[in-house]
Amino acid sequence: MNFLFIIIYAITLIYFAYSERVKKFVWLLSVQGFVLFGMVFSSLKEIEIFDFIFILTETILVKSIIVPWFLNRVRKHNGLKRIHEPSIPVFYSVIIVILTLILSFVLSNNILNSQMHTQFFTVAFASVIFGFYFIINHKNIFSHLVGYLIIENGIFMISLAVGNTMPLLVNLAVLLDIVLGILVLGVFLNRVGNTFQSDEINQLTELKD
Amino acid sequence: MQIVLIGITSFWAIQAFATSNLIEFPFIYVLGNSISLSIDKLSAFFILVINFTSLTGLIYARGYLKPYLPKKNSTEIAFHYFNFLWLHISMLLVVMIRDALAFLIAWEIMSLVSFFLVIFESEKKETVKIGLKYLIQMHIGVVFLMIAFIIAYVQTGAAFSFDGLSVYFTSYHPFPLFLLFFIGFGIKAGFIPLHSWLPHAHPAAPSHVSGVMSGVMIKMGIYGILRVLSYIHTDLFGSGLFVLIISLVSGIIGVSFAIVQHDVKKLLAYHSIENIGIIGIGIGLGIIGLSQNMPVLAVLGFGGGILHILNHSLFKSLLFYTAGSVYKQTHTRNIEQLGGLIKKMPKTALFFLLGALAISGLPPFNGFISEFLIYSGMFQSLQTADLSVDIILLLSFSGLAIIGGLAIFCFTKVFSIIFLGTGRSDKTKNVTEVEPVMIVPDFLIGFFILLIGMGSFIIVQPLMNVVAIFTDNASILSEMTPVFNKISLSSGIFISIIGIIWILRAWQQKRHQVSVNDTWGCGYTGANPALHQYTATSYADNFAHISSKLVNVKKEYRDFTSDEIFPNERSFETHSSDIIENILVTKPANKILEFLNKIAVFQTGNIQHYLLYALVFMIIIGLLTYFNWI
Amino acid sequence: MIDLNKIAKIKNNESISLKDIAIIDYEEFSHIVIELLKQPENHCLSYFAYKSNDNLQFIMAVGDDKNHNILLLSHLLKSDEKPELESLTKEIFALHIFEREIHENFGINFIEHPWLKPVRFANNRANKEMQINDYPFYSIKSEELHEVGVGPIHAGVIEPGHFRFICNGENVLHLEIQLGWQHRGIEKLFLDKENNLQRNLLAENIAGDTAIGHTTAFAQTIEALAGKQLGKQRHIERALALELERIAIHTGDISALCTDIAYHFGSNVFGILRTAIINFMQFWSGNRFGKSLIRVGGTHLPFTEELKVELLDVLSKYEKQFEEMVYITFRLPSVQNRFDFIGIVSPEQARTIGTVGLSARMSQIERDIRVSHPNFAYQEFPYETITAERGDVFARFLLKKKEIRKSISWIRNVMENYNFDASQNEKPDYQLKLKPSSFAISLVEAWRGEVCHCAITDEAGKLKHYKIKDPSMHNWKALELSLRNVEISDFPINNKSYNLSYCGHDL
Amino acid sequence: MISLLLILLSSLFFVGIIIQTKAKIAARKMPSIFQPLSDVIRLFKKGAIYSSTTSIIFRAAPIVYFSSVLIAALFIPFGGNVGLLSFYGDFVFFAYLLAIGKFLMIIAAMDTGSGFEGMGANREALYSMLVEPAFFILAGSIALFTNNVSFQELFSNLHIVSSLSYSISVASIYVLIYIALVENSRMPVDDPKTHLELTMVHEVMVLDNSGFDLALIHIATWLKFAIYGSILANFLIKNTWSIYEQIGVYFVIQIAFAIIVGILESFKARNKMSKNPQWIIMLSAIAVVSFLTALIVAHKIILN
Repeated sequence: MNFLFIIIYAITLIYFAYSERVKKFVWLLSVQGFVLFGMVFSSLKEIEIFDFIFILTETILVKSIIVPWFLNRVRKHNGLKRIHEPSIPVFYSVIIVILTLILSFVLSNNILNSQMHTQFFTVAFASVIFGFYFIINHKNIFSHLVGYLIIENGIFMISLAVGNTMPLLVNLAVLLDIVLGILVLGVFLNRVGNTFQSDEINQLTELKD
Repeated sequence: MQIVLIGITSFWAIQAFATSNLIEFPFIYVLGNSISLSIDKLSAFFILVINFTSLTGLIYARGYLKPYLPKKNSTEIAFHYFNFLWLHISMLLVVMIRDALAFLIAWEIMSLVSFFLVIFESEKKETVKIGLKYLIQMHIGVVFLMIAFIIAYVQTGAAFSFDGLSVYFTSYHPFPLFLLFFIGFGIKAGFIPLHSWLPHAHPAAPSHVSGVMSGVMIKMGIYGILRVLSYIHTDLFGSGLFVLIISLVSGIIGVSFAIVQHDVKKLLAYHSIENIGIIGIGIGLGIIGLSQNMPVLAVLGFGGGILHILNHSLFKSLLFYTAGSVYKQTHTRNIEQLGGLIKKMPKTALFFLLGALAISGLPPFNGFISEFLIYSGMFQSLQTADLSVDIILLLSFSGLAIIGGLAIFCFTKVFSIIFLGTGRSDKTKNVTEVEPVMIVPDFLIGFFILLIGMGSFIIVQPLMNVVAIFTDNASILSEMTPVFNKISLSSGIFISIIGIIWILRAWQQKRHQVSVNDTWGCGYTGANPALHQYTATSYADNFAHISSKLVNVKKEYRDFTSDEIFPNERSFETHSSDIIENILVTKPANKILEFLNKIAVFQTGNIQHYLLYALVFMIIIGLLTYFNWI
Repeated sequence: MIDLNKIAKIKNNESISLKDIAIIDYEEFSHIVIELLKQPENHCLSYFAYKSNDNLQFIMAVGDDKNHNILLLSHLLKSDEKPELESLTKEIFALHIFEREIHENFGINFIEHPWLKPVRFANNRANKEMQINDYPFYSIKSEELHEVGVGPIHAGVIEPGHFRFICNGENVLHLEIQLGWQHRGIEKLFLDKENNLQRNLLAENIAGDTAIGHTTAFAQTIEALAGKQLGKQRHIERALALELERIAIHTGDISALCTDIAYHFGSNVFGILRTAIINFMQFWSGNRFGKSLIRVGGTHLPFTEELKVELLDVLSKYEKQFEEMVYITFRLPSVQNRFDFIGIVSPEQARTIGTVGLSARMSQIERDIRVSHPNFAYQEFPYETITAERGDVFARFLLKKKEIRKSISWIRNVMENYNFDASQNEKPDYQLKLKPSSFAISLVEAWRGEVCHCAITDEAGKLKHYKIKDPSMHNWKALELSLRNVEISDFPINNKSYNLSYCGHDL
Repeated sequence: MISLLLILLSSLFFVGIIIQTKAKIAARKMPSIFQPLSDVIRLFKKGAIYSSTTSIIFRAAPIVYFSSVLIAALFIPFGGNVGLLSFYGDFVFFAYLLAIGKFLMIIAAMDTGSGFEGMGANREALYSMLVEPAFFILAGSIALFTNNVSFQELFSNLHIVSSLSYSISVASIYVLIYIALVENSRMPVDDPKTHLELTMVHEVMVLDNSGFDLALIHIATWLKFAIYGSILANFLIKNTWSIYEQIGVYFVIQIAFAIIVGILESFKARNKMSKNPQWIIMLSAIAVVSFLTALIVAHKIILN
């Protein structure tokens, strides 16, 4: 069952490389949140009520509802462009994400540790690498935020892989990380929204060929 | 003279195929050492390929050189034929000699005479420059080969010959030496990034020479690599992976560069790189198959690669000959100025189409058979391979599929721009079909293309013989016989259905009115039809756009400014440059030139002099090494 | 500073005696025109020449959008003078089409005109040797570019026009549009026909999709020349018909745009919605395009309270479905992908070439006759201009939607605040006596933009010259500009987003 | 034999169903399901006009194209029945056979010397080149899964055992449907209904074909659809079923496929032309994911 979610997650990464619409980014992040929930849920050996609630809040509530909702608010509030054109053409991004996935799958095959759920490494590595690539590839701060969240999702999966039971502390840290990151960047975006937006429009008209 | 040579060597080669033994006899005595010619199956295969293409080249040259006869004096023409003969001889020697020194000499002769062949039109300064560039790069290759042989000799003390290599390879890790050999031979073969001479030399040379050079001479590099490989039996994986990756890169980049060319012969030259890539993919997979103990992959990989050597020699020489015919009649290699030639040169056009279909790897022609072998090898090995090989296979067959697709893209472009539609310039006005002597080789080659394509089962046995040099399980190839029979059957049905429908249509159209009218142009009657056709640049632009990072097409064009409501006059031109050549050759060469400029003593301001210095330097090194070990 | 007192000023739908239009010499004329048109609130409404006693009289109408005035300027070219004038186009690009038209019809050579090419190959053109196939297309010197010629016969039901693209692969470097395949000599027919009913029918057929716009302009011009004051209700009816036409055509355009991007669902639903509106027009006037509704001096088909009930019903049904569909369509990523940032015309460019109507408003230019030169209906029930920002296909797509909404709310406003009176029932009057030696102008904001009709009478009160200007005259250039550096496959959506008139241009 | 018959049969109504679906969604009156068929019959009764610019290529292309598709249909197996021609690696032959038909069609379009047809040819060449890897990767992942390299064996050994194999099937079907759409020049790459030459791909390529030739091209298009539909059906049909069940399911799948195509074409706008390459390469990317999954299933990638 786990593998199913891993594969869906891999496909979301491909779609990330493929899309240029900001709305789609947010939507994909939300999907990833649900997928992560599925992963955690199906890998849990015995479900404790506390764990369950925690997972529910972290994945479903935070990752797939609150964060996307917040991002959408930021997007609308700042009247961001609908399209963030990446600096590397999408065609190449798709190829790069394929190669990343292959690399990441092969790497996790080579991690021989019975203590760890190496299955999660497959997409976790890919997610982290792709997140960095995503940030490099986009000029827009909002998209950097999205890239950052992709990396966070990767780290979340690594934390899943490391612990046999729920590593509460690690998750808590991850959760805090997200909240902090969002807050800082969200405030930043809201502040600079107006000046930043006019710049970006100019930039985009120039980019258009 | 040449015919006799062809006769004798072909006889030997066929004999070599027929008997299981190695044919060996003394050839020449150098400094007291007897150097013998030895023909095994691999040599025999190459001899046949060399002989066939040289024969067709010779016939073609009769027609092609005619316009030059009044311009050149008889000595020059004689010299040209002399060189052509010696190119042939030297190639034959290369595949027959095992002794390293003699081999290198034959190799040198081959480079030298081909240099003279390339600069046939030496009145053009550019041609001489290209020729020198070619010669220099060949010498760099020789240096690598020499070093490799010397290392093997010094380390083991065995014979200074190919046979001596086996001793080295059993006792040392083979990869470093293989790498040296690969670079040495790879320059000849034109693997990317060692290819930079190739796209210049082929267009500069007369077409029969380009046909022979591209058809067989660059295969001497492959021969060398195969020969060296036949002595390596351990630790092959690294070498195989290396060959495979270089080949994939050569294939994809070669064909990508080909797409953006306007010069038909340069385009074909880049296709040679692509096809060397396909051959290399086969060989690389073969090596990996050997190292991983996967007989199917090894046999089908080597089989496909080696068969593709033959196939490529066939269709590439055909393409060069037909392109040469077009050049001869129109005096331009720039395809943007051509168009509509199929009505004026129907035979040439159809043979070019045959070559184009074959090189694109389409059934029922020969290119498909070799690619099919490689594909089957890959797909059949998927299950048995381990993870890393599976990933390699994944990359290889995707790469091969992309190469195939791009080749189709490129040849639809080049064929339709040259031969279809209406003429794009005055150069196509008074064109006629070439004389029969230039068509004869096309018929010969076309016959073999169809023979291999439709009757592929006949090549199984000979191919098995050659592959047996590399692996013990060559008999796996015989399992392909029923498959090849099915392919022939399918192709047969395919062609007969085409025939049936053609007859049906003729019958149907006899009963209804068939008329001829202008191409639909939205009812606009004032248009100039030549202007409204797609151009080669436009056709390639689609691809050049997505591969902009790779092919580097530069536009010489001023965009309309936003306040330029009523546009001013302007012109548009594109140039593509070879990025790899820029990085590896042009830029360092410029750096060196800058450096040399600073050394006032040598500064003559003439590039030829620098090249000469380099040449002298290389000869000195050669001599030094020679005297060292004797 | 120029002296504006010298210049004759009138309001929209007014007439003026010809002698009140001062004839000034060309140098001064050029000076004033350039000064005037450099200010953003002014734009040229019409500029034409006509034969007056062997001399050539030129009249230019400049709209002062801020002060709601129309300025009239005139100059004269004597028959013995050399037919040569200094071109104004090199200063004011928007005049290019008028000068080209004059050049074509009268053989006047406009010196240093950057683009002096035939406009429509009129039958009465000066140079009859120039055939339509000889149009001098712009070309770029290269053997690597190809040209694509589209039209005059198009697939689908489109009027004839020839589009010449210079392309590098998929990319269009330059587009040139050659029209004139459809020239019918309408302006001359106006003079030939003595009867105002005949003229009225002609006006309905200037451009089939702007029947109401052109007929209104015609009726107002004739009424102005005759000095006839119409009842309030007639004005409101005409405005109502105009807005309904706008809604219908815009909905049709949105549907057609959906078709062009292969969004069949949207295409069908909007197509159905358009039918509801034009069916109401049929219910009202007996014709789906509102032909026969507008007549000189009155109408046979007054708007009634019953029609009001019906209209409100149609509109509320329409609005509900429209809003639902708009919500789906405009948010659909694949639709946005196709329309965003394609075919951008910057505000500067739009202003330079003098776009009008929707094509001006798409790039922030507030040019709207309903606001700048309102007739009675729009004075009574004011209309606010809406603009879009980006000047791309999406902006035009969006603007159509917004204008539909705005028109609906304007109609509702009228319906709520105006009681239609059946007793106010002026019948058409085709025998109106026109003032002699007068000039009249009428501007109407049709769905495509301003329609301008000008008429001049001779001493006997007969029509001497009739000049029609369809908004497309200005806007075709905008289409050319939007295609620069755009993929050729995006041409259809660009073309459709403007939906310019061929026959309105060709006349 | 049976598979050929089924393909021929389903090709007759396939396009009809797509059109009906679209008409239904548009709340329009539906044309008869055999409307395309009668259109083609009408074409067969007509003469032809050839452009004076064209050569033999233009006359040969429709025939080669049709024949290539027809031969390709011979490779498709059905349930437990082998395709008429079946051998090791026949799908390579299949792909390249379709390619030769396409090659001829492309150069035939260029043969007319028309800017429109050049445009269509150029686009078709690029897109079909880009879609090739997706097909091979997909075939590779199924070959890896089943250790077989002919159409027949690919499907007969395709056992759906775990959730993972389900996901391979789902990904494969997804990719295959879209490959079929690209190959047949349907949405979202091409819009077959548009009347605008400038945005067409396939339709504009055959602008100058008429009569017999055009009829052949139409039939070839139907056949191609039916072939891909058959491949899809083979994914889902189990060998253990009786022949009647198999045939029943086969037609259900064919009809479902046609309806899916109709729905896709109704509710989505087509791609911007310049976005097509990246959209097509994404199919390859998804195929790679299915290859990686196959590696996991085959225990090549060992994870815990």
